[in-house]
Amino acid sequence: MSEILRITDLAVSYGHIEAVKGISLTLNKGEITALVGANGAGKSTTLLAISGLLKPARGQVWLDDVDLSQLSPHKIVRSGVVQVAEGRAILTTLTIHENLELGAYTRRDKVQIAQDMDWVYSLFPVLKQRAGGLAGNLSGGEQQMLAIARALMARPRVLLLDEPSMGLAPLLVREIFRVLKEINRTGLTIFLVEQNVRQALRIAQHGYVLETGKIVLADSGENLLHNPRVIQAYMGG
Amino acid sequence: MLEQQLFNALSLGSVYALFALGFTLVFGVLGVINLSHGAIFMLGSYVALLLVDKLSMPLPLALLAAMLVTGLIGFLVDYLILRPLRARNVPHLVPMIATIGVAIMLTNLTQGLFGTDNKRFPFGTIPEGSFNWGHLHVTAVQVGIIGISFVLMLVLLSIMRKTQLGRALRAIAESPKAAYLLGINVDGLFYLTSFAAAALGGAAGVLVGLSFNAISPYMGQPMLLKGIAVIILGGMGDIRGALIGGLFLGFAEVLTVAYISSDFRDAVAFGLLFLILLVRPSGMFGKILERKA
Amino acid sequence: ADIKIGVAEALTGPAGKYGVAIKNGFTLAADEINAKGGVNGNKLALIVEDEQGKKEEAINVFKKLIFQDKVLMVFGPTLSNSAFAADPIANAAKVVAFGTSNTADGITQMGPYTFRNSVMEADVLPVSTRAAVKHFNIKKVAVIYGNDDAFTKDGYNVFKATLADQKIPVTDTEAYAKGDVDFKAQLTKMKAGNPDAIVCSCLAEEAGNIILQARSLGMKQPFIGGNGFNSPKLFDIAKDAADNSIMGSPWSSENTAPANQAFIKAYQAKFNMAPDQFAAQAYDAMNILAATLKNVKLSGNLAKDREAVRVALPEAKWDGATGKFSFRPAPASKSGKAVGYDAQQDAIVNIAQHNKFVVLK
Amino acid sequence: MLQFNQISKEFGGLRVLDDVTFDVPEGSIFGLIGPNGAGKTTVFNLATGLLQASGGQIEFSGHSLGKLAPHQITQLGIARTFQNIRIFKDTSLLENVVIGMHAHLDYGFGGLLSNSRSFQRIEAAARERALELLSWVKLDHKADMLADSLSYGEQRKLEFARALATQPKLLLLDEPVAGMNSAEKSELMTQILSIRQRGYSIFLIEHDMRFVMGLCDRIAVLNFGRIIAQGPPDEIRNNPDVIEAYLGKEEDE
Amino acid sequence: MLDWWDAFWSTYNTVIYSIGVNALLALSIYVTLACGLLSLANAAFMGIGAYAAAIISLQTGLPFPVALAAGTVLPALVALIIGIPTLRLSGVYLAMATLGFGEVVRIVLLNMTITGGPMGLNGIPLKTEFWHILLLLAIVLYILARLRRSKIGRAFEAIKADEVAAQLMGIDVSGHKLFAFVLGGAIAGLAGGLNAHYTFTIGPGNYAFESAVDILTMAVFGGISNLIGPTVGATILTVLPEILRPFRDYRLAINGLILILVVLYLPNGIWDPRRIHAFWQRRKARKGL
Ligand SMILES: Nc1ncnc2c1ncn2[C@@H]1O[C@H](COP(=O)(O)OP(=O)(O)OP(=O)(O)O)[C@@H](O)[C@H]1O
Ligand SMILES: Nc1ncnc2c1ncn2[C@@H]1O[C@H](COP(=O)(O)OP(=O)(O)OP(=O)(O)O)[C@@H](O)[C@H]1O
Ligand SMILES: [Mg+2]
Ligand SMILES: [Mg+2]
Repeated sequence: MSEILRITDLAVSYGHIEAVKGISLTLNKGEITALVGANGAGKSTTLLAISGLLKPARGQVWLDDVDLSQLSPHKIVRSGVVQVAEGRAILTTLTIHENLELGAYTRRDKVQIAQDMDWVYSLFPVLKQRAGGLAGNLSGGEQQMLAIARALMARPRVLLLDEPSMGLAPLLVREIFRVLKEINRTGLTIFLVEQNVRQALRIAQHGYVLETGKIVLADSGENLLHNPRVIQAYMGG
Repeated sequence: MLEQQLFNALSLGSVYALFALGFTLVFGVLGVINLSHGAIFMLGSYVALLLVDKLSMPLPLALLAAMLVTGLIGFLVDYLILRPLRARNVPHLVPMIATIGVAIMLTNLTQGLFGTDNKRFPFGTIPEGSFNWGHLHVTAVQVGIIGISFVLMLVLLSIMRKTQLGRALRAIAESPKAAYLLGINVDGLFYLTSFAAAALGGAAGVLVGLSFNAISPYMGQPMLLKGIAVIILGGMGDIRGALIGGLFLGFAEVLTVAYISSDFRDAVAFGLLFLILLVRPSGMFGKILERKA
Repeated sequence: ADIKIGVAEALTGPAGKYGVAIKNGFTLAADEINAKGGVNGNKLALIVEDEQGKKEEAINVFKKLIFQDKVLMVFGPTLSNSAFAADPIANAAKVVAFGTSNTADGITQMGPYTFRNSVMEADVLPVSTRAAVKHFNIKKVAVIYGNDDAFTKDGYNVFKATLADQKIPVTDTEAYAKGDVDFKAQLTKMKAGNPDAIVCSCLAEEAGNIILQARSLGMKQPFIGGNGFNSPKLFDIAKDAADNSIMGSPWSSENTAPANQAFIKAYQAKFNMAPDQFAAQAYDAMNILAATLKNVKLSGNLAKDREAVRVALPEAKWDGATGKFSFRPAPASKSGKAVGYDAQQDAIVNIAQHNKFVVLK
Repeated sequence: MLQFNQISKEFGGLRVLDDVTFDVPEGSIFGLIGPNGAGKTTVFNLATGLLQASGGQIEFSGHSLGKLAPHQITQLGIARTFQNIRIFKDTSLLENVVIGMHAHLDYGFGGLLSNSRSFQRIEAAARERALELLSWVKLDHKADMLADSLSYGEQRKLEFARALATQPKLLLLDEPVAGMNSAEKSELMTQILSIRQRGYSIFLIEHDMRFVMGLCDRIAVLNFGRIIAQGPPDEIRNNPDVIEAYLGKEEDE
Repeated sequence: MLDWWDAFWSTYNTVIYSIGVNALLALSIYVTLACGLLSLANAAFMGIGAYAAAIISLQTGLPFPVALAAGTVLPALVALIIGIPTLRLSGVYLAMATLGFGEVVRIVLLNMTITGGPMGLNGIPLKTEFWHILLLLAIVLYILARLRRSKIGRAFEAIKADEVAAQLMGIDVSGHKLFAFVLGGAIAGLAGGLNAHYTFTIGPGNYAFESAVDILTMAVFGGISNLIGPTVGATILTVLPEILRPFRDYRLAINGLILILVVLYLPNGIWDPRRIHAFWQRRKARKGL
């Protein structure tokens, strides 16, 4: 497997507090990689740094041969790295349909966009019913669906997901993981931050465990799933 | 008389709308009440005046040049002042205070360079006098202003509603962070907005300078207050609202003069504004997000 | 030694257009006087401060001039409203405050140290109105005035009394506010009453605009204006649309008296623009002061000298750009305290023809 | 103690709740589950006075809530956390919690202005209590930091502590464990149980079935605005309607 | 030395009075800003206070404290009346409604006889003394400081951060907002009463849009996270034009430039406790090394 995204010695600070303390990891092309860790470990911080919304104190993020840490956020999205952020970042004053259209902001292929629109609507039929309504009036879970659907509209090369199953009903959680596996099969690389550790590791080829800003474990998803330390710390024994 | 008053109202309302267009654009996208818009408006008419008067430039060219100059100033204000403030996530009133500083500076500098007295475009810059239309007396500038505000409004409106650019601008307005995540060149669009808004303000200045012969360093001040009224009336950053709010204010003022008393022109206009806000707390077009939690 | 004279005028802000002309008038006069050797060998040293047309600033500037710069007396401030704030300071400090542009009622009643050479509308408007009525055979008029400005509102009150006095019916009275540029609504309403003339208590810039807009509405009536009309600005803006406007004032650019013509020429040469009434009154005021100082023996004791100026000033007589001038005591104040001095001058009635005012015959 | 009586709610024609009736018994842990958009959060919004019902009555310990403003309802003893976290970001953690005690700090205006003994005593006690609450959720070491600097999961815990500070009789929790990992969930479960032991009643919305089933005495299931089932966890788990609409076929979770 | 002081005091006492009065005004808007209300009515309240106090002084023989009290109570009452409908509005909409109210007040003052129309009221006796301003400013500061440290101050903060969450903390949001609005109105009115009695004259133009913006600028410039900020902001912005006098025609441009630079480099205002705290921390750290 060839690698597509490599993080080297990435450190991110909020003022004086260093939240991510020099981590290195790689994402292989076409694979799902999971990042797990306790609250406050620095997972979201890592993702925001990859997307350029936080400027790293040191370290690089390589996409193929491009150092993303030197690019502005919109260029990072243009190069194919798209994130579903924590808290969803839904545009509440725009309609659902407009949110989705903006998902395809970096694309110019009209026909494909229309097809993809049909596709995401078929994944989340509720969104289609409410297409013309304001996104802000959606329920929490519905907004989560919209956020994922919107990211898919960008046809990313690398998809960064920050707790995509948060706030979703069990049926939908399963559905989301099924969809992730499915789109992963089409060759999409996924970097998955999840509290639903078991499910995440089950679909991930690789996983990293983050504790207080440092990577303490890296292994295949399978192995981590059975690692006693992981079970004890993150799967409630 | 009524038809003349209605036309007066339409043309006054268009002036307000024209001023408010750029104002509302900045407000809608950057979320900043740009109190330097009045000064930029004023600067627009000085630039055009200078070009027409000293360099004998034809008016249309001078108008474009004035828009370019004010646009650049708008861009600079954004680049040098508003952008650093955005980056630092400051209390939301702070950018507005910074624009007050800009307004004071521009006004004072203009006054230092051009003096305090009122100026006008040279005679003959535009066709003087009026033509009659039944009982109606209409001047060329009035028609021009009405036409231009409607056209600009329609153009801006279709950009905002129909294009990806417009959606992106509205996205930025709500959440720059979300917009970044969508691959929108947020800074670029902020600059573009500031440029366009200031250019529109400059154009308004030229047209108002042409029609009222009262170009002075302070001409932006009274407009500013009216402009704020218009954009609030129309609803936060709503393009349609700028026009309708402008017309509303124009009609309120003129009809107050015609049927109540010119002593209470502003009182009635602002009193009405007050009442409208009580009934529609987000202006005439403000959308209300009902969801609370 | 130099004689320090304070000048507190609005040099910036919306009132700056008047303040700057006033300052120019002072500078011109002082330069001329100094060039001729000053007053009894002493040069006049002007200390000019900007009071921005704001009352607090006017107070601050007066205090600075009086207590810090220790001037002999103070000219200014520009606006009547500022004078109401600043002149009490001068009276309390026993320093002459000499206004050249304050026309409001009551200014000189504030105390014995207040003087002005600005003519009051009450002295002028009855004369010019009567002349206009006769000249155009006016039966009824409409009135427009600025209602949030002390000067134009005051003028309006005088017009109103004058029109009532002379039994001329008013078809319609309209007001506008500072900063308004569109007067069409008011004019349209006035037009409906079909008046023979329009009485306009306005400043020149607004008046020019009002005239232009009236013409564009097809109104051909002559205008009758107050002091505010007496400015080249009127023609800069309205050109010959202003023809037939009637205005009364002690100063006219067409007054051929040598003193006036010399003033106009010198002013034009020095500042590269035509003077207005504000400049002329300031110019005369400085000369009135200089003439008075000639007869005052300055002791070097500031308090005594300041008092000496107050005592000498009422006797001043001058024939300058604005014609023959003398002071007359202000009307007694209600509270019975001592009062200052107003201007005693005759008005010339002018009519606008071909972009300038000429004397109405 | 909290009763919904034939409640309905519409948003501009969209019927979100329809004839909803249930009763949260005193001293219990009551669960509300259902698919996304079923109307669960709306139930909370009605119970806390943020929304007005289109029809039906809501009662809390014998008081009708219909006409009461949200702050009055809070003072009656209902507190809540939010699905989309709403902490006071520019304020320290400690202050966040002390704000929750607002209604219970009864020093008068005079005491406040004169900085009287009793004022000082009450304020000090409030701070002490706030620290204790923060220590419950293991955030006491960050008491003086700004709430903004907390991670997502930590913010939830802060909200929890703040809600407790209002001294509620009934605590409404909207997806309290969203964004927490299993270890943290278990921890919160123990906390909630211990809180119940102190006499609080709890009404919670959650999508995490292990959490809900493990904790609740009774569960109501909402689907498209209607209650489709109500009962103890075991009954709900095996209710075919609930499986069909919400749970899906049980996997080996 | 004494001479110097005499000259200084007689030249600059009005400036110093203005510092005090402007500090009161900045504090009056601080109160509303503290609970997230952007109200621009304070200039109008100042005007109402000034007119009320001046009319009492001019037309009745009542003593100064009575005039001041009237100048404080009347705007508070007006605030109470207009606050009830208006405070439902949020953000700039509230700003605009209050600005609209201010315009209406100005025009009413302009058209009433008792207020002297556009001439305003003149010959108001000089009654304000330095210690009046100092004492009243100290009292206002004390009251506001006490409020800040109590549940009311915390409630303001909560309302400013999130009204919905504040309600659910048991805070009577509209009650607290109204209280802040009325308190702000009273303080502004008091400032107006004091101001009228040392400037001899008041006019309707003194309390318009520009004054409203000036008041806001002083508060934000100084910093609105605590009470010192507005006071410092008022002081600097009152004194600055005097200091810049030597720049003559361009002094306002420089004034504007300074405003921009301060806002740019100290966006939380001149007096920003967090920055000052961080500064000392860093110094300590450096010394420790
Ligand atoms: N804006 C901020 N300012 C200061 N510190 C912050 C900020 N955001 C996060 N932190 C701190 O950085 C650390 C990492 O936070 P981060 O949000 O990356 O955690 P996380 O792993 O995503 O946690 P969670 O699972 O709760 O979402 C935490 O200790 C948090 O307190
Ligand atoms: N103000 C509103 N206007 C229009 N529709 C609304 C409004 N508020 C809620 N809704 C709709 O009502 C339905 C119920 O919303 P609610 O938030 O109660 O769902 P929920 O059960 O909490 O869902 P989730 O589990 O996703 O949080 C949703 O379809 C939502 O879109
Ligand atoms: Mg996170
Ligand atoms: Mg919900």
